[in-house]
Amino acid sequence: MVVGDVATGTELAVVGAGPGGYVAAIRAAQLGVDTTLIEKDELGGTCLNVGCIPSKALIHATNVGYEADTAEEMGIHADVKVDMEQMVDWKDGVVDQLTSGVEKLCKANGVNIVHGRAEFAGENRLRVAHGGEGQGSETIEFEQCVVATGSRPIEIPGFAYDDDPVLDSTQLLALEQVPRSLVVVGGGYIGMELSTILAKMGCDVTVVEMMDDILPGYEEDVKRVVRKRAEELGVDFYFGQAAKGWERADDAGIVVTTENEDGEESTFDAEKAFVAVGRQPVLDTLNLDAAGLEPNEQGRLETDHTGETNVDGIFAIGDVAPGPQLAHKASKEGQVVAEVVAGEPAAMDYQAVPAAVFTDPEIATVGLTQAEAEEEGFTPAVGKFPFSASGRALTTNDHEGFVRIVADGDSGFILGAQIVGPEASELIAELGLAVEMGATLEDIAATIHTHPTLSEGVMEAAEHALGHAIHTLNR
Amino acid sequence: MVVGDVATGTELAVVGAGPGGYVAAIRAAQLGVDTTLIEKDELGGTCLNVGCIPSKALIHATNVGYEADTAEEMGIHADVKVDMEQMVDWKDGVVDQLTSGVEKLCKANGVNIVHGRAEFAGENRLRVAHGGEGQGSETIEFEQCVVATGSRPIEIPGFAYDDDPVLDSTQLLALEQVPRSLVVVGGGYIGMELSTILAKMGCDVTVVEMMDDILPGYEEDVKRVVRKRAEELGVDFYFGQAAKGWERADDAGIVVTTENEDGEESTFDAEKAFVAVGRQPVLDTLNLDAAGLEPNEQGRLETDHTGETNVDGIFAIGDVAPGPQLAHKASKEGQVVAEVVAGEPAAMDYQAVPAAVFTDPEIATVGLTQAEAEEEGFTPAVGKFPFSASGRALTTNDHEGFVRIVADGDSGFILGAQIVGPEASELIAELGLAVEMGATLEDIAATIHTHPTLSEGVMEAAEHALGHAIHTLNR
Amino acid sequence: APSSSGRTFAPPSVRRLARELGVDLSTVSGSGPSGRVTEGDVRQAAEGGEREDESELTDAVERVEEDAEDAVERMDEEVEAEVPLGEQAAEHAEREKTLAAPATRKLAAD
Ligand SMILES: Cc1cc2nc3c(=O)[nH]c(=O)nc-3n(C[C@H](O)[C@H](O)[C@H](O)COP(=O)(O)OP(=O)(O)OC[C@H]3O[C@@H](n4cnc5c(N)ncnc54)[C@H](O)[C@@H]3O)c2cc1C
Ligand SMILES: Cc1cc2nc3c(=O)[nH]c(=O)nc-3n(C[C@H](O)[C@H](O)[C@H](O)COP(=O)(O)OP(=O)(O)OC[C@H]3O[C@@H](n4cnc5c(N)ncnc54)[C@H](O)[C@@H]3O)c2cc1C
Repeated sequence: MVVGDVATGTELAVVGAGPGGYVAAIRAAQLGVDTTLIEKDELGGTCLNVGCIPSKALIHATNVGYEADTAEEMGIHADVKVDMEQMVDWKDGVVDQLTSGVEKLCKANGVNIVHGRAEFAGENRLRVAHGGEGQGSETIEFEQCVVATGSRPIEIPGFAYDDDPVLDSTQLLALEQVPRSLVVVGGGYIGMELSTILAKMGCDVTVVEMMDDILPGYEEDVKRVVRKRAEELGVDFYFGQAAKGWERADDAGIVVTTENEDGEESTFDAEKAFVAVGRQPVLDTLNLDAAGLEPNEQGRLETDHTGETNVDGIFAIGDVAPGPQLAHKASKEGQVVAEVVAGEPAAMDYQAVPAAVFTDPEIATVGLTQAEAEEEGFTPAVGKFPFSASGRALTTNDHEGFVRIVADGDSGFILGAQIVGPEASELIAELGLAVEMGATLEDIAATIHTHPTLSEGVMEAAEHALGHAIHTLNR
Repeated sequence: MVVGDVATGTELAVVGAGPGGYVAAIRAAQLGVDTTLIEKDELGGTCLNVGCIPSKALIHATNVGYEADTAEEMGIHADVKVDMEQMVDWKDGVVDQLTSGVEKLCKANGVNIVHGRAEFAGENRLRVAHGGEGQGSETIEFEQCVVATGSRPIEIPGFAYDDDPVLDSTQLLALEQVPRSLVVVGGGYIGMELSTILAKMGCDVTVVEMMDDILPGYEEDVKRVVRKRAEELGVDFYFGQAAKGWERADDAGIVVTTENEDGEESTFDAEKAFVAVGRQPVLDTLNLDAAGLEPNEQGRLETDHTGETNVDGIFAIGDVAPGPQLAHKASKEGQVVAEVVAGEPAAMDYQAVPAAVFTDPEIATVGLTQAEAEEEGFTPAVGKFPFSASGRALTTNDHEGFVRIVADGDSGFILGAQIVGPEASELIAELGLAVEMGATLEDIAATIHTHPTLSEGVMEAAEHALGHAIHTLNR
Repeated sequence: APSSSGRTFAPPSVRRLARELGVDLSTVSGSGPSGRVTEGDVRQAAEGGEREDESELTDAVERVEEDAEDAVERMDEEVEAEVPLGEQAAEHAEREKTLAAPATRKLAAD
């Protein structure tokens, strides 16, 4: 590599090493593209370091304790103590293992990793400021570039994350002690996932949400199952409440003030506040102008079906691109743009992006809901199977929720599915494949499913849509 | 109904209400066939009463306690006590709920249930002896008949199940106290599932097996994962040992004697012995002669692709028919014969019967292994993904095992899969659909899988077979 | 062909093949169950002709026959192959014929 005025050259520069960027880089390198991956923090991005992985680690560990603690009925008598510091240490170990794994994979595939913060210095040029003192900077000239700089938590007025008792998700996932009480601002999936485990750890959780329900975008009967379980865990919900501000109270706690539509204020006492009102794309630090790029109204970079922006040879993927802010969507886009860059006939032609919420119970969805199918002009056939009729669910003493399959009534093609219940996040995989394959209700119904498993519920829901379920009544 | 000399008539008589028989009866009734279901014991058969369901209930409950007890690393400190009596009571409740559910489903679909023991009294006639004193008997004349009488544990010479310390699986699943120590005769799936949980409950388990390994039929690398975990749990294995007999010891325990190939004897002390050497079809009590039926050498009734025996209008399904002795295979056959009886163009045309073993970790397989694919003339492409590279598996601190996919190297069609690891029994569902659909490696690789889930491992294994896995090295 | 809603139903591998061969999927009429577009439909469309309404099964059989021919050719070249390739191809044929989705097999049975 040459330093100084002369720029380093690379065929492909990938900015950001989250699940979008590192996957794009690995795939491109596999296809023989000379690839440079630039990351200002840790490899793995939000997802591995402060998102999907740490949250799921804490959720799992908490559940192991909670389930044993509440299993008297099954003959399990457990006296459970949670050592949050130890749990967080373990979680950090899991994260380290995965991020160092990503580094090894990048290297083994021949990806050139550059540590530093990148910004555009032209249509074919990035300037990278290396981290650490006196590390200087370098210029990287690229033929093509992938912007994969991800997102950060949105801050709302009156709640600055650098104030100690106000936490964003990153800070919450690093707490070394369970707070006595917590006000959670926002009932989206991140707020709900973390509220649920804090409540299980004994924290007194209050969720204040501006909308009139949790989990916007999910259907009422799906949400109800999760909301009910959360309430049983002691979570209090206040809807139609916009958070306005907070101040310290006498007892070292805080008081959070909210306002409803009519301008009436309410106050909530707690030890800390956790704000989870969404995430915004990270594009402001990239000097986009220099490359001729401009974010759209949602602050994202518009892309075509190959992931390319309006500037030739510059692609955008993951949380900075349109679409759901999900790790697997970022990774898929990463693979597609890598193949496009390598000259393969790839495109974003997937039918559906599945999504999971790791609440108790889990939610997982893929493709269309019944209402969406109707909007698209289908006459949907819908089949449902409640886990209360599942032998496997009964043997795990966890049988709330259901599998619902939405298909085209004429052709039988599976259009989508909604699952709320145990292992929903794993069960959705079969339905994701079904949607992509153009499988029909009959294909799923005719496929033998192992007994006793929760996945039999998928088969039963398909049979129900066809009018011949065995383990539920067909009406 | 008419009693006395005149026989009751029915279009379809189903003998045995296990997962084969009750499913056949419900489906036939749904299709408008006048159906009578005859059962001598409880509805639900082996599976619901003393098989799949009770075993999985105890496995789950035990795991809840065991996982919490061994989660210090994750910051969970639990002091766990198992109340086996309470666990068995709870399990009995689950069974009751399911069997009464089956009764409701039968009735709601219009199935006529007859309680009693049936035997053939001609080609179109059954005699049913009602249970209980003075209940008499009745004759049922049928147009078509389904034999679904299932199986019972094989007894080996020297180990009679009515001797107190010698248990079959039914007796083991009803124990109200964890034995101090147990000799398990047989390392098949039932022996291994139950050995594992007893070891977790603190019982000192010794498995003696005539063959040279556990779980006949599974591949070496699959078995190794389970055997290793069992050994870590303290299970001792002795292979090449045929059980010969037992006698009482001084200390209220017993001594089991085994013999190896060379005729050398060994002895094993324990509180009880559990014999799990396989199950034999129940056909001897049916007076098959009267209908012109005869079991084959394996003691089963041969059937054609519609499930029909060599006697017109008499079908056999489930454990009395050829093929794997599995509940879902029985149910599938039940559905098919019901449709055939109703005049539909149904047939046993499935590509593969998945199977799961609920050991720690679980095993699940579907379709062909690599060796089987080679035998069938394919040049297989094989992809593997170890759970140690799965983010989701790491977040659950349970990352032993792998997903393996076997495909046709030329066309990419998925031929089979072997999974050993967490949730294997659920993960296999997607691959079962893939095998049935004629999906290719590329179809699975191109389907977006939710992050972070174990099911991503299925996608990665497909990518690995294609030579472009992201999270493992492609070699 | 697209459904009433404008969607085309085809497995990912078939969609990719369409891109590779420059075929616009929305103009291809599917011969699979309920009109699912198959690999054969796309290849046919690429060769110019609109595909007749054949079943996916016929398709698989065609492919298999091609395979078998290939195999025979290969066999001519490698006479000393340990496993007779013709036999292999025949087994392939058997398998491929049945490598049709449950709904397809049902169609075939009807
Ligand atoms: C608590 C939490 C839980 C979540 N759970 C899930 C879940 O269960 N499932 C799921 O699918 N999604 C989940 N998400 C969302 C998921 O993390 C994101 O959708 C995903 O990380 C987006 O990937 P990305 O590659 O687009 O960006 P990111 O993962 O955000 O990575 C972007 C990377 O770019 C780097 N970067 C930014 N600017 C520059 C620059 N100028 N120069 C160099 N590097 C730069 C950043 O440091 C970062 O490493 C969760 C998020 C949070 C916060
Ligand atoms: C401990 C254990 C665990 C198991 N776990 C699993 C598992 O996880 N997954 C799985 O797929 N399989 C499992 N099995 C196997 C599964 O239980 C059997 O394959 C399944 O029950 C077979 O179903 P069937 O309908 O053929 O027969 P059965 O379930 O055996 O039912 C036959 C019924 O017929 C009745 N009957 C018999 N003779 C007569 C007569 N003359 N008149 C009237 N009624 C009669 C019997 O009383 C019985 O109810 C397990 C078995 C055991 C023992």
